[in-house]
Amino acid sequence: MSGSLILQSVVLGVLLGGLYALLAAGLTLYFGVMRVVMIAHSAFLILAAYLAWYFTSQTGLDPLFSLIITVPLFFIAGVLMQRLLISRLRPATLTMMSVLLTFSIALIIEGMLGFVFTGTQRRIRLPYSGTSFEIFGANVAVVKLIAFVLAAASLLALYLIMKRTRFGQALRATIQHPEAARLVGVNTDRVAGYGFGLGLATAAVGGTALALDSTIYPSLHWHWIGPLMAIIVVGGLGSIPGAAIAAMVLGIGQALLQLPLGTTWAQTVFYVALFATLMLRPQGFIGGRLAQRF
Amino acid sequence: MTQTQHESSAPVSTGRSLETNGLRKSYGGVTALDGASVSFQDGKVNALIGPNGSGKTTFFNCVTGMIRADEGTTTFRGTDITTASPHRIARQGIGRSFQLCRIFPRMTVMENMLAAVRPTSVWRMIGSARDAGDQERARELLARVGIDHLEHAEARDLSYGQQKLLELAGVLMADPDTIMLDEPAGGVNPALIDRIANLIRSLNAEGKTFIVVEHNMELVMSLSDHVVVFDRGRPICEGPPSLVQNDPRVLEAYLGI
Amino acid sequence: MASEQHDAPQGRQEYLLELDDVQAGYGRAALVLRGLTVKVPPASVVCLVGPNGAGKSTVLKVASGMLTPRAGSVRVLGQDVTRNGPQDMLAAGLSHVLQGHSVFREMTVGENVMLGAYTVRDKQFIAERVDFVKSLFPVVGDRWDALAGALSGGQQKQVEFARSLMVDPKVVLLDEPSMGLDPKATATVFEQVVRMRDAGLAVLMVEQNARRALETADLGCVLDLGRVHISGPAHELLADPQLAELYLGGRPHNDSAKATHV
Amino acid sequence: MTASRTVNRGVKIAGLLALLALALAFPSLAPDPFILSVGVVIMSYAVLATSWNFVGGFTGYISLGHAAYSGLGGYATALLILDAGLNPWVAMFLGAAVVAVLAVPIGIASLRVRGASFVIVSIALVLIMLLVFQSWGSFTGGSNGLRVPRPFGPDVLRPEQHERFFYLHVALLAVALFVWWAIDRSRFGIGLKAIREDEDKAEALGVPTFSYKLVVFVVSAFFTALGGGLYALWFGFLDPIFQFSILVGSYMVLMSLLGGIRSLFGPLLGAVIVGYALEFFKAQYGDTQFHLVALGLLLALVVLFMPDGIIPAVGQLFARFRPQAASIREQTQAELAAQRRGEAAEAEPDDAMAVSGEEARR
Amino acid sequence: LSSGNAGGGESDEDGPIQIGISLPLTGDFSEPGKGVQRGYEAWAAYVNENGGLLGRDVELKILDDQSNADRVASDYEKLINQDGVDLVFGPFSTRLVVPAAQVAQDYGFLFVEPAGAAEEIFTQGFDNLFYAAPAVAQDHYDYLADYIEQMPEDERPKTAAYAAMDDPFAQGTAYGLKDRLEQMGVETVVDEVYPPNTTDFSSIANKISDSNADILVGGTQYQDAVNLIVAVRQLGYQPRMAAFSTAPTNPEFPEAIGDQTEGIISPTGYTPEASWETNAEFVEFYTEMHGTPPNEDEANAWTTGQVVAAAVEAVECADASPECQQSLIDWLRENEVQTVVGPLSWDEAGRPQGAHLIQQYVDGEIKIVLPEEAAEADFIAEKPAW
Ligand SMILES: Nc1ncnc2c1ncn2[C@@H]1O[C@H](COP(=O)(O)OP(=O)(O)OP(=O)(O)O)[C@@H](O)[C@H]1O
Ligand SMILES: Nc1ncnc2c1ncn2[C@@H]1O[C@H](COP(=O)(O)OP(=O)(O)OP(=O)(O)O)[C@@H](O)[C@H]1O
Ligand SMILES: CC(C)C[C@H](N)C(=O)O
Ligand SMILES: [Mg+2]
Ligand SMILES: [Mg+2]
Repeated sequence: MSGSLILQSVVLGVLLGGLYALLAAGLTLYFGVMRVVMIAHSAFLILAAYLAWYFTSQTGLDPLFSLIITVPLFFIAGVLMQRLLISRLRPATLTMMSVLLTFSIALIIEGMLGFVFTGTQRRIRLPYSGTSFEIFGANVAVVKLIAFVLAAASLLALYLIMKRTRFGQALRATIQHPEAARLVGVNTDRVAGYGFGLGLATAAVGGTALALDSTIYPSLHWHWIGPLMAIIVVGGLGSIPGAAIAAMVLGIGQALLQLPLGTTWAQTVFYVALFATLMLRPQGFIGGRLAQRF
Repeated sequence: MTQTQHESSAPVSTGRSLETNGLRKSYGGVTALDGASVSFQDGKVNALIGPNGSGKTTFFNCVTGMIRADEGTTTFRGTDITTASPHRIARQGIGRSFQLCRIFPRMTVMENMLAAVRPTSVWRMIGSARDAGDQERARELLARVGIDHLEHAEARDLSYGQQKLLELAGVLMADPDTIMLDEPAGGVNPALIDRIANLIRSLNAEGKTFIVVEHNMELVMSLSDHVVVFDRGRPICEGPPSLVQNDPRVLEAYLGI
Repeated sequence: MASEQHDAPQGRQEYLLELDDVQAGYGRAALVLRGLTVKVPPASVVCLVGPNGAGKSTVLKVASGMLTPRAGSVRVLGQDVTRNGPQDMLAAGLSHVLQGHSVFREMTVGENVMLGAYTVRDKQFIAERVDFVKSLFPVVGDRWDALAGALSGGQQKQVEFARSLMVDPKVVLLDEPSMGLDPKATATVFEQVVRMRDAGLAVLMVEQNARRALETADLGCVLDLGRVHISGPAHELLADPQLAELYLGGRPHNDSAKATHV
Repeated sequence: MTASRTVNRGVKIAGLLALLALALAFPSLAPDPFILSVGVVIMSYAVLATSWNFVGGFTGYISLGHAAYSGLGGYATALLILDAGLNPWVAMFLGAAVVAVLAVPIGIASLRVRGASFVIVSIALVLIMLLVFQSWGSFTGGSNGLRVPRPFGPDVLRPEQHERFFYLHVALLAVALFVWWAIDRSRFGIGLKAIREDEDKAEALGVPTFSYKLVVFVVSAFFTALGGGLYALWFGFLDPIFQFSILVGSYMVLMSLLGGIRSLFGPLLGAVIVGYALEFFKAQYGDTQFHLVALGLLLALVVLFMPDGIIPAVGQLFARFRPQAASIREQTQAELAAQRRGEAAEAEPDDAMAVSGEEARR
Repeated sequence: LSSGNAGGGESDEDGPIQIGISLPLTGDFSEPGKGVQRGYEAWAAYVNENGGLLGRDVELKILDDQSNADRVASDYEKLINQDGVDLVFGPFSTRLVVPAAQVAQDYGFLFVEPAGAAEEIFTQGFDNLFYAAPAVAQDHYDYLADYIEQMPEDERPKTAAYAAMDDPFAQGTAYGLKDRLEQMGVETVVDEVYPPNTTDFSSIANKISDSNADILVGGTQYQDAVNLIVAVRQLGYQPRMAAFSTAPTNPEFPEAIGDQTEGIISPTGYTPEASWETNAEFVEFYTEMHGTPPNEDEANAWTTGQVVAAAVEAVECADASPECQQSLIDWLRENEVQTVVGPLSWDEAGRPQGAHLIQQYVDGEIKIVLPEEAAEADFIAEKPAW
């Protein structure tokens, strides 16, 4: 197993990890902060990817431009989803019911995609899809790099919003004790709505990033949800940095393990990590403190 | 109503019942328990008082196995229960209530009571829960705390005080012989507090041991035979109420006089 | 002996908080409040006492808009807020400290206290208040960066109360503020209640520590079965032996251990 | 009240018999073998959902990954027949037993966490199984899938097969339902429900929560595996992608939830509705993916408007006509005091308040 | 649910002959699946324009199984029982053919299929199955292997990289070639298997490009080939030969890959240029219908139609009755059928006895290059950079 091979794998791992990180961050938002298990997250991811693909195949413009539409669109969708659907669930059973509600949304999205775009696998054709450049011996595909940068940027933005702004505080308060939050003057409905919108916006970005360099088909989201879920547990539910780091580590780990184990077995790294976490440190390895209470 | 159901239905021997030795528990910087060594007498009503954050609840949690102490040992009737799991300890005959009152919200009051009944054999375990005898006892206890009229109400619909009373009744339903109560009178109407006090007295007369955390001095002083005062995670003085309430350390640390 | 209800406060100066012939209940269940009137004049403390489940907390929930009454009206500073949601109440000048535990468990004590001033923009003012509550409740300062959920029961109550002191409203609703507090902290809380009154606020307080509360309050109001059973000057209620037996527990004995002597 | 109770019981028994009769009559009512095969599928769903409900209904632990156990059951059965040359039926039970054994460590690992974390773990479990069974081709047949030999000889024609398997499924379902019912009314059951409500509190009351959870978890896995094995024998072909799919696991949840996870027959009812709906949607929108949309909408509606499921919802409808148990004691303190003086000073149960007759939770 | 005319196989003698088919119109195999659909529909149209079968029109009833093995079985269950079709044709791809054939077998139906090429098909003991294409999977590359074999030692590729979908057919083709190459001493440097639905090929590509193998062999269906090619290009890997099964024969392939297709090799059972008697009509008719000439999948479908039609005309029955179906099966066992992919005959397991051709993209066109006698263009031994 040559050094260049390993180096190349690490690079690939990092690029992949970036995307994982962004998506996991979105999940963490609903999940750690709002106690909502958002099964539909990766479905929205695929939806965004399809929109990017459709945008490009219609206009012939670069898929990145589709962000201008999808991001606000998804934000609004998120707000509506929270206000019209999630908010109707009983706090007591929120976690469990949200699983099912979002699962049904995932189904609807998958079905709609199949209905509108058929089950055919799609892939955006980019002039630069095959091009790459070399950094000390490792090839970095342009598309993958773009995806990575997108992810990193939005991840940072998300983190700042949650930690540094009054909004972030109000959001967390709202989740932890809605009544009390209202009594200190927080408009809990709006805040929760925005929070959800934010999470969904990450899916929009992620979807576009994904579409740049991957084939998409309606049922693809099932392949994403598992690893993402594993990541946020390992990262410690609720901790955005935790999720990001876990995503990186696991992404690289997967890429490296693929060398000796092959693609399929390598995927198990996520689940091995997941179970290891639960056994050794249920509150998560990096961030997170209260996993068990979810 | 004395169908003792827990394993150790040992004849209530007066003498050391519950004993802790140098219990220590710290969370990061905070030391919740700082080498607490306390021993409680069987068949007595013991009170545990102390300022907020002095470690009373943590003490309860360590003794009942809800959290594991960093150091120290707990023995109950001579057997070491330091590392035993909560349900084992409960089955030894230690029952407890929680300060932030905890009940089964989506079960009816009656079901809350029945859930506390402890099957002693596999047979009883797969036997019907709606056992007439158990229900009788449940109603009796509910009546004693004055919420028997809510038997069919869902527990989450009860008012805060009612929930506290339900929890108390539930603890008694399990029929433990050492009963640890974390602020039983908190949020309970004074008129009812008197009834609870009477309840505790009569149960004590039946031979039950009580360890009560309470901030209501009136109650503590009128009820307890033995008072332990906690401060900063360790007992600072103990003795009969009359003595304790005039102890300068207590006045200073607790009553803030 | 249930006297009719409109005798709550004396005098005709207008009230800061008025609940007028309110009927309320939860969901489709039976009425909890059956036509109940409570009025709180400025610079006064009205204390609600009554058995568990009488509807005391419900009264406060209605007052702060957490529960919309089925009939009757709620007025704060004279303006009708019957249909307001709780988040608008603070603006209307009313703050409510919930019964039981309502800290934001997974946020730090600091964040909790700061959220108390969520609606306040004035940095200067906030800073002052923070120092003030720290001085009242040492634990707030000592554990500023600790998770509120990790605090002891009483400490949490202290944080909650501190949080409510971060704004200054005109009307304050306190639901059993002394529950779970040690005598020291209890004293502090009641001192604050007095301070608020002296500052001209209207305080509506629910207390099971009834004697102590009535001693602090100007007006008392005994609730039973969701109705005002009797109301009047606090000291009169305290004196009434029958009330004492039914609602205040035991005979009013005065042994020195009573938490009321501090 | 006792009268209404006996009436209730009467209604229950009558309903039960009607249900049984319908089940037994179905094969002869089915117009053609295809309908019959659909019937088999629905019964299989019913078995799986009911088995799922051992964990979901009692402990409130929502497993989206129960397909893992049905899949394992199927594969275990097939492999025991193919590699160990066992008799199909022996293989089925042995396979289920094996799965139950496997469920112990899995349970120990996954029951350590609650709520959402557990959901995630359960999802992970299926995906792991999928990976393993896809890649371990030499043993499991990999992505090519595995053909399961027929338990009945070639002389038994396919329609005949369908009929037999329909009855087999009904029988298995009956057993599962009985066990669920037995647990539900038992002290064990109420202990489990206590766990569902507040695990720590239950623990403090002396409920050995972990072993309780584990036991019911294993029971659930066992029945699910039996269901999977039986289905495998009937269907005759195992494809990992569809044996270990989150979708199947979610169907179990959807069905149970739709019917009502706190009710004995909830999952069955849910299975019939969803199973029928699935076929109906396929028939309607076959070539499009639209059946997914329809299914999703159905699920969403249930979650939003019938979170407790159909059976409780209907129950509440009836409950409206019954007298409401008031939550406030209709006595002032004064009256109470009077009454108390009336009683003997020491606590006799004051039957004045003790209300006779309980509403069964279902 | 009980929609559709319930109740068993019988159908009136003079009405149209109903033919039941389930195809993967969505999911993994949707692209080739649609190809097969086009082929079937073209065939039906053609037959009906030319007087039908036994004087009766044919009517196709096509269901979508979403590339789902469970669905495909219940589809045929439905077609046979509820829709009471008279005949059934096979679905696309080995993975779906196996469960489908089982159902047909249980109801005693003849099962001619266009796309079950893998050995697995023929080892299941089906006695009603016939694969309507020239050769089984592992023989697809025979001509390519022969060609390499007769290359001078030093010009032969030294090292080979294999990547195959975990799919019986895909692996069948790749490993068929692998065996031959290893016999002639071509070293296997990479041998990867990936599950269906894999979308991230970067790590496989990484290994391949690191090995810098002379020849790249992809056991592919469709999309996986596209992804694999993009992935290796991203890593700047340039093999001397690159061969992929099925994918390159799809019309979408050149669009997806763009102008990097030059030199890509693929086995095929069919070429529009083939001189078999019925082929010309087929190509003409199909091109008329769709504007483009047919590809392998369309051809296999058409062939399936031809095979069944031949049997039906011969034994003069086309209904669901076991007798009729059995006689159809028996006839096919005995006889050879002239089809657009050449004369077909089968062994007792249903294996066709022919061989596949080798195609290659030459000047952006996919052309037959091997064997010489059928070649439309010269084989490019040194693939230009992609
Ligand atoms: N999980 C925890 N993490 C960090 N600190 C904790 C935790 N639990 C308790 N503490 C700290 O340990 C100390 C003791 O807490 P404990 O609940 O035992 O006090 P207490 O005596 O019950 O007070 P109170 O009378 O208010 O109930 C407190 O300072 C509390 O902040
Ligand atoms: N969410 C609810 N749903 C239904 N009924 C409720 C709800 N909350 C309270 N109740 C009922 O309303 C009545 C009054 O409740 P409330 O909380 O106002 O009593 P309270 O006077 O505050 O008692 P406590 O002193 O115990 O707090 C009680 O009988 C209770 O059962
Ligand atoms: C040549 C191809 C049509 C064969 C088909 N792809 C199969 O899986 O067998
Ligand atoms: Mg405490
Ligand atoms: Mg209250």
